[in-house]
Amino acid sequence: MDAVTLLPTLATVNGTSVHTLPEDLYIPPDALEVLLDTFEGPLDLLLYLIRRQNMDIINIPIAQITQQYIAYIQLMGILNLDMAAEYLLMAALLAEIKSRMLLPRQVEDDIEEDPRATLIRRLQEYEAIKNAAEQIDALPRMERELFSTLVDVSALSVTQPLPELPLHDLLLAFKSVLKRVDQHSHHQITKEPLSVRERMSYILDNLKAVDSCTFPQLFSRQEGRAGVVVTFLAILELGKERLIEIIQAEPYSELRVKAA
Amino acid sequence: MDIKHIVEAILFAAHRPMSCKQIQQVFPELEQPELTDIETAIEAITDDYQPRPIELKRVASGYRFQVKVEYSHWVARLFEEKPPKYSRALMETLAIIAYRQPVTRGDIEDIRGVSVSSSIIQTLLEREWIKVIGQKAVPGRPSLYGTTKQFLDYFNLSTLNELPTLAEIQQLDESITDNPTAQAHRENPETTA
Amino acid sequence: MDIKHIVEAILFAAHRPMSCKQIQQVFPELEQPELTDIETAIEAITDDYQPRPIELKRVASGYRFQVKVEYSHWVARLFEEKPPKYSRALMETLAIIAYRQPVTRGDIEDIRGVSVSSSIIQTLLEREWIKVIGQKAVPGRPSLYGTTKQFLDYFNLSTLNELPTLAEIQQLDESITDNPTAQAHRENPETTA
Repeated sequence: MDAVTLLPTLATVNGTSVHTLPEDLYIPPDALEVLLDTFEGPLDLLLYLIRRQNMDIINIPIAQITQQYIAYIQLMGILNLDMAAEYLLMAALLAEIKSRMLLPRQVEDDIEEDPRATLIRRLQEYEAIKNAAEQIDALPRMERELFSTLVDVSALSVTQPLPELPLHDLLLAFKSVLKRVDQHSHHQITKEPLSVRERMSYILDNLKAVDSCTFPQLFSRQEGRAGVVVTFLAILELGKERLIEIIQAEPYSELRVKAA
Repeated sequence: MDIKHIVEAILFAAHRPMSCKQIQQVFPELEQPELTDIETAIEAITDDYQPRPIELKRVASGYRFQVKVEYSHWVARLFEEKPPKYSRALMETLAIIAYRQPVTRGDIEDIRGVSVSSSIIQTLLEREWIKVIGQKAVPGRPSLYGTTKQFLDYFNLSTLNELPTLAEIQQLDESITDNPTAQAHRENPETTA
Repeated sequence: MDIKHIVEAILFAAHRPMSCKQIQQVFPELEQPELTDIETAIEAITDDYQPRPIELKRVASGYRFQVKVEYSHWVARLFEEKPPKYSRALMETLAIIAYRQPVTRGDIEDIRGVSVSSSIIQTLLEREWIKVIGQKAVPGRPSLYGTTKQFLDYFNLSTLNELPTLAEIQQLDESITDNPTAQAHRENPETTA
C-alpha cells in the first residue's frame, strides 16, 4: 500500500477527497505501476478484481465490485493514464446493474435479460478465451521450441525443364520481323525455297570438317533430279554470298569446293 | 529403390510439411506408389527416428522433420535472433479467431471488450495465421476471419481439435442475487443465458 | 543429455555447415564438451546414417547433412520451377536463322534492326536448335549459324521445307493456332505449359 499512500488524493468519491483506501477496496500495490498496460480492457480488469479476491464469477457481489472498479477508474484518472472509453462504459454499466438490483424485483413479467447475467456471461467467455490464449502461447512453437531440420540439397543435380516454344509463336515472331523489314528496310528477305537454305547449311556444315571436297561429292544420286537441282542452287547461292570458294586448279581439272 | 528411402529423402529435402498426396506427386508419373504405401513408409520412418533427436511430426499441412522439443534449449542458441514475442492482445485475438471462427472484427471486440487494432489483424494476416474466409451478410459486409493450416503448423498442431480445450461457460442461475451465500448451493434448471 | 544427440540436433537445425569448433560454441559455456568428444560424436552419427538416404558430409566449412546424390532423380521434381518463357528477341533470332541460314550474327542484326545479345545465341546453341556451320570469309571471320536436326525434331518437321513459306506467314492469323496449348498460353499469360 506504500505506493498508494504517497498520493495526495486517491480518489474523489461523492465530492469528498479520499486519502486512505476504504477497507474493502482491494488494490494490490503491484497493480498500480502497470495499471492500464497490464489490463487488456474493462473485462480483464474486472476479472482481475474478482480473481484476486477469490470470488466466484457466477456470484459476484455487484455492489462491492462496482465500488472497487470505480475506485480503480478514478485512480487511473488521477494517475493521468490514458483510459479507453470502454473502461468508462463498463463503469456506467456496473452502476446501472447495481441500481437495478436495489429496485424491487418484478417477477416473471421481466422479459428483459438480467443485465448481470449478460455481464457474467461476457466475463466467463472472456476468461475462457484469455486462458486459452495463454495456453496457446505456451504451446511449443516454431522458432522458439521447435526447429525444422535443414538438409542440404545443393549436391543434387536438378535439371530445370526448358521453356516450351510452340511453332506458332515462332512463326508469329518471324511475321513481325517481316513486317518491320517491309516497312523500312533496304534489306530484302528473298523468297528462296527453304530447301535451298537448308541445303546451304548442310553443305557448309560438311565442308567444316574437310579442307575441301570435289564438286560431284556434294551431290547424291539417290536424291534424284530434284535433289540435284536443290544442291546446285545451294552451291550457287553459297558462292554468291561468298560462303564457299569453287576452285579449278587448271583448265579441265576437277572442280573443288571449300569453305571460304 | 526402396519407397521408404525415397519418401524419407523427399521429406528431408522438401523444407516444408508434405502431405502424402504431395509426396506421391514428387514421384515420376508412371512410378507413383499408392497413398497407402506412402503412409506405411511414413509410419516406418517415424519409428526409425524414435531414438534420435529429430522426429517426423504430423502437422496440419503434412509431415515434417523437426528437432525434438527437449533439444530446443541447445538448438535455440544457434540463432542470435530472439524468437518473436506476441502481445496478449494479439494472442487473445488469435484465440478468439481460432475458437470462434468465422468471426468478424466486431465479434472479437465484443468478446474482448476493447477495440482491436488494425495492426494486430494485419500481423496475423501477414504471418498467414488467419485469412479472410468470407463476408458477413450485414451492413458494411465485414470480413469473416478464420485460421489457416500455417497457424496449426506453426503451433505444432495437425487439427483445430488439438487446441487446448476451452473452459465451458457455466449456465447461469436465473434468480441470482447480490447475496453469494444464499445462492451458493441452489440448483435451478430454468436458466437464462 | 547425450552429447551425440545434441550434436545431431544442432547439425540438423543449423542452416549452414558447422565446424567442430562452432558446434562446441553452441553449448553453454560451462557445459562445452571437448573438441575430441564432438569429433567422436560426428563419427558415430556419420555411421548411424549410413543406411539412410541422407548423409553427414564434411565440406570446406564444416559438417552438414545432405540428401545422398543417388536420390537426385527422385527429389528433383520438388525443385522444378515453372519453365521460363522465351523472349520475343530469341524467337525472332531463331526464326531468322531458320529462314535465312546460313547467317552471321551481323546478318541477324541487320534484319532485326537491333543488336542480338550473346546470351540469345548461347541459349539457342545450348538448346541445340542452332549450330555453327562455318565462318564467313570477311574480316573477323564471324560464325555462320544454321538450324539443327534437333530443331526439326522439336518442331516435328522432317525438313525445313515443311516450315510455312514467307507468303504463308504473311497470311498467318494471329488468332489461329496450330497447337491448343499455345492458345491457352496466350489467353492466360499466368499459366505455363
